[in-house]
Amino acid sequence: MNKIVRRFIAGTLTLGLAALSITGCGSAKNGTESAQAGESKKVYRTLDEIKESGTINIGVFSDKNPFGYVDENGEYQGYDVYLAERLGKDLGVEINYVSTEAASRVEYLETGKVDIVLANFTVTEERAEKVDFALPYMNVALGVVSHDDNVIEDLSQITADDQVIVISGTTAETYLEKEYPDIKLQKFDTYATAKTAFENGTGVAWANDNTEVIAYAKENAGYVVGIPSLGSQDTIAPAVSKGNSSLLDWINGEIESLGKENFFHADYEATLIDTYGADYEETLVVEGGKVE
Amino acid sequence: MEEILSVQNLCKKYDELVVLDGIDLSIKKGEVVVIVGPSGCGKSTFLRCLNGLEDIQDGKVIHDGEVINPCSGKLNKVREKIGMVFQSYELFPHKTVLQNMLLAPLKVKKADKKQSEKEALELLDRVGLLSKKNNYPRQLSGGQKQRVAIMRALMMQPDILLLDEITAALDPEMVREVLDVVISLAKEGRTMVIVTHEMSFARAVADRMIFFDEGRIVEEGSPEEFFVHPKTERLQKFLQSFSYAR
Amino acid sequence: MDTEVILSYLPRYIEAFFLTIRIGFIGIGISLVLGVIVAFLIHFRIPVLGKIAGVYIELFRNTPLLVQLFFLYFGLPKIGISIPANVCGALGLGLLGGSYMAEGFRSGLDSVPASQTESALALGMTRKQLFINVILPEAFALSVPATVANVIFLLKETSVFSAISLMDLMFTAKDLIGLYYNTTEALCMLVAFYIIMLVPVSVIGNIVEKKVRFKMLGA
Amino acid sequence: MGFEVLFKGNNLIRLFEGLLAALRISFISVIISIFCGLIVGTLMTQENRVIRVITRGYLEFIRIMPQMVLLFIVYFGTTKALGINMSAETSSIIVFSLWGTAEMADLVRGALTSIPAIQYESSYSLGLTSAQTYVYVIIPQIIRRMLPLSINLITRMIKTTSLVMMIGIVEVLKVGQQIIEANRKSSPNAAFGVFATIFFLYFIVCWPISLLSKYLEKKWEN
Repeated sequence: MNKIVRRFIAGTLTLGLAALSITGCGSAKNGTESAQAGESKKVYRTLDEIKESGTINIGVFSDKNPFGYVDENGEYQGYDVYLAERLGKDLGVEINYVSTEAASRVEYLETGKVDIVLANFTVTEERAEKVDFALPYMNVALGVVSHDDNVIEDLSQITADDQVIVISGTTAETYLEKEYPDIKLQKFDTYATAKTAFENGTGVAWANDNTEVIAYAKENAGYVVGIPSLGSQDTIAPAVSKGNSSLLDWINGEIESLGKENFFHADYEATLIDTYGADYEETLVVEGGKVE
Repeated sequence: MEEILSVQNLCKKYDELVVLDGIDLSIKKGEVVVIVGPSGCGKSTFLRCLNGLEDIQDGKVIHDGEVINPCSGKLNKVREKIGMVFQSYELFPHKTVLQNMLLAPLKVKKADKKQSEKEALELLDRVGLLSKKNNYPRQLSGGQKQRVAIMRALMMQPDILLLDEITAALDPEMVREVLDVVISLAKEGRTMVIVTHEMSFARAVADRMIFFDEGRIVEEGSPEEFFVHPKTERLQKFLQSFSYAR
Repeated sequence: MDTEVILSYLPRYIEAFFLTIRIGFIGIGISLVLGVIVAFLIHFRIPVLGKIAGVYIELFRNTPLLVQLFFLYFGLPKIGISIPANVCGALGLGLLGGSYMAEGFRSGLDSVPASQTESALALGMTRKQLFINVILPEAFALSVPATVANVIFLLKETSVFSAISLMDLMFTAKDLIGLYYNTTEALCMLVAFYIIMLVPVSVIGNIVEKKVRFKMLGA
Repeated sequence: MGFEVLFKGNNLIRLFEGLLAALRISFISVIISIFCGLIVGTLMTQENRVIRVITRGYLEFIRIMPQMVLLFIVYFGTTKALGINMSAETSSIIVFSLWGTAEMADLVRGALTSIPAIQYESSYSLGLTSAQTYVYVIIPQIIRRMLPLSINLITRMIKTTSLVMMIGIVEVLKVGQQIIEANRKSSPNAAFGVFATIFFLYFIVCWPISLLSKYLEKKWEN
């Protein structure tokens, strides 16, 4: 019998070791949170430090067309990147793009590995606790597209065993999790897989930014945007590390001055127009950080 | 002849099991001592205590004025002077015969490569295995491997050579090849302590015979006394177990 | 480390835990059956089937599960076969696992000493009796350590299930972090649930290894 | 079917660059793992119980811990806790080396225990120290047995490097997703062509490696 006991001890030993690591990584995080709040240990780079260093690290998506993606020549393109290029030019520094994932956006800021995140980052209260959002530069509302033989015009139509397809880390997911927790969601981590699953009919509907679903219905026959706009208007804004006020203020000033030259409309026309068409320009673009 | 190795009141125990119960033995330079006895009498363990492969619970083994202590760091220095060849004739499988021979002299004695190589080739020639110098152990027979193992031990010019039942795992015709080598070493005046079951060989090569039983030396003597007029009854019974009559 | 957050995440982790276990062990079951068959085909060099088994092993050992799952879940419907995500996950795991288990069993079969086979034949046993009573048990005993390592490896491979929308442990953590950014809590719970899932497997694996080795080989 | 996307611009080159990133991390990590694995594996066979329990605990811990968590701890955790700002590639090499060392140590332990005690004893009785015994007699023998298995470790490592996209490294799978996304409108079904190519790329890299390990296994089997 003592063999079993010894084995059990070895097992609990590993548990102990692992628990050690948890408290280890736990304390590491707590350490910084309290420090962050106490401003004692600065993780981020201030505006001047960025200028001195000559380069700015900007976290963007590399696989979210048309907001942040990489074209066939390996260049970063998209609505977010267009703004990033301008911020870099006005700051007079080189831009170093960092490819981020939805789940790592905040970690990058909390460790100062990027200075700004421009990755289709929807403003929510939870996220505002972790990072500081600058003025918004785009509106986003949700939409739901469904097959034309079973058009979903109201979320109440969705029965218990129906599934709604969403992409993990998007505003649609956050909204449905909070407002309609009992709707069963089928979550995918990329646009391509979500789209293919929807076409294969594994979900009755697909909830995403309304611009996405409208563009999708326009390009593909057999699909109708039953719900063109869902829930309140959310906004997308640049984010910086918590407490990095020097950089935050500069960005806000920059967004306001860009508003005067109608920059964001130009950005829309340069990057989004061929996907979403002209008639969405007004509803989508937030010019100069002012939301109507 | 001057004493080269002295064993004083050697005791060896595995927890409660007593394997060697107070052995006293003195070995002279150039002497060939052969140890025989029933299996499990502790003769092989005794040999392994001499070069520190086994730790000892009591008593001392003194070589060249130095006490052999298995836990001391300098053990490998002692082992340079006490060579040993085992029953399973395992050579280093990933090295050729010649490399097997040269490893210890070059790495331990830091000897000159050319000189050691010349010596190795001489030794191999002596046992008729010169042609096999670049072969791998797997290409050799048991008897050939054992002869190389003996020569490998000799490369270190040990003061004493311990042979632990080196023919036990060999086919009959190979036993002859190996024992002829040992006899030639004895003629040269090599000091050797040999544990074996080959009685006729023991009689031919030994200067002194020792009979071990249940961890003690029961009888000791020259080959004639030992084989022709055994004194103790236990030795007589042991010797009879080797003769057959219809 | 905010316990209120942990409590709110708990139900999702528990659900994901059972999904991972359920699909994981079905997949492992498939991989065991497949592994034995493939190892048998290769070891005894059955014509044609043996070759196909060899290709199968090389194909599935040298490509990532994520890509295999992609074709199973998204490719097949394009040619009319649509499989629900959990079946697809178990099948993908089974196919990948089968190639690893086959390698483990094959090395087990190879290391059964020839003397065992000869002595059994010498006793007049037929080839079938020989295989079932001598070779299989001994090969199984020899391959237990590899099999245990494969089980742990496969349970961790479930972390690619997010590609086909299966809410396994890893996807739950990534999803929660993406939503609320409580990274510490999400990751620590992920580690805790992996421990609860894998430590027993490792401990039981060691016990089985010791028991089987002792019973079979007496050493 | 989506293959045409690959020939636009330097997509194909980017895929190869992504593959190169994955290979570089795997190869460096494997070399470190072989070296450290030998040491940790040897420690695992020492009589000293404390060393054995620690190394055993390390092995179980790394085997159970999901690699993504390790990546987060090493890449983000170290900056938060100690203020060190490590590059993504260094962090991933550290994590994959930690994992590789654990797997390698287990292989070494298995190989060491299968070497008959006589090899150690005949080496000691020739006067070689235990260090010399390990370096000249034991390790050369287990290397022959271990190298094929450690080569298998390379293929397993290459296949799991896709995780590093979580800390910003653009490897082959990430490049694939970028290409699919970038051509979302122009070729909606690009995913199949791209994933088929990635499937092929992984295969032509990993298959020869596993063939090499089988060849070595046969050659040194005697």
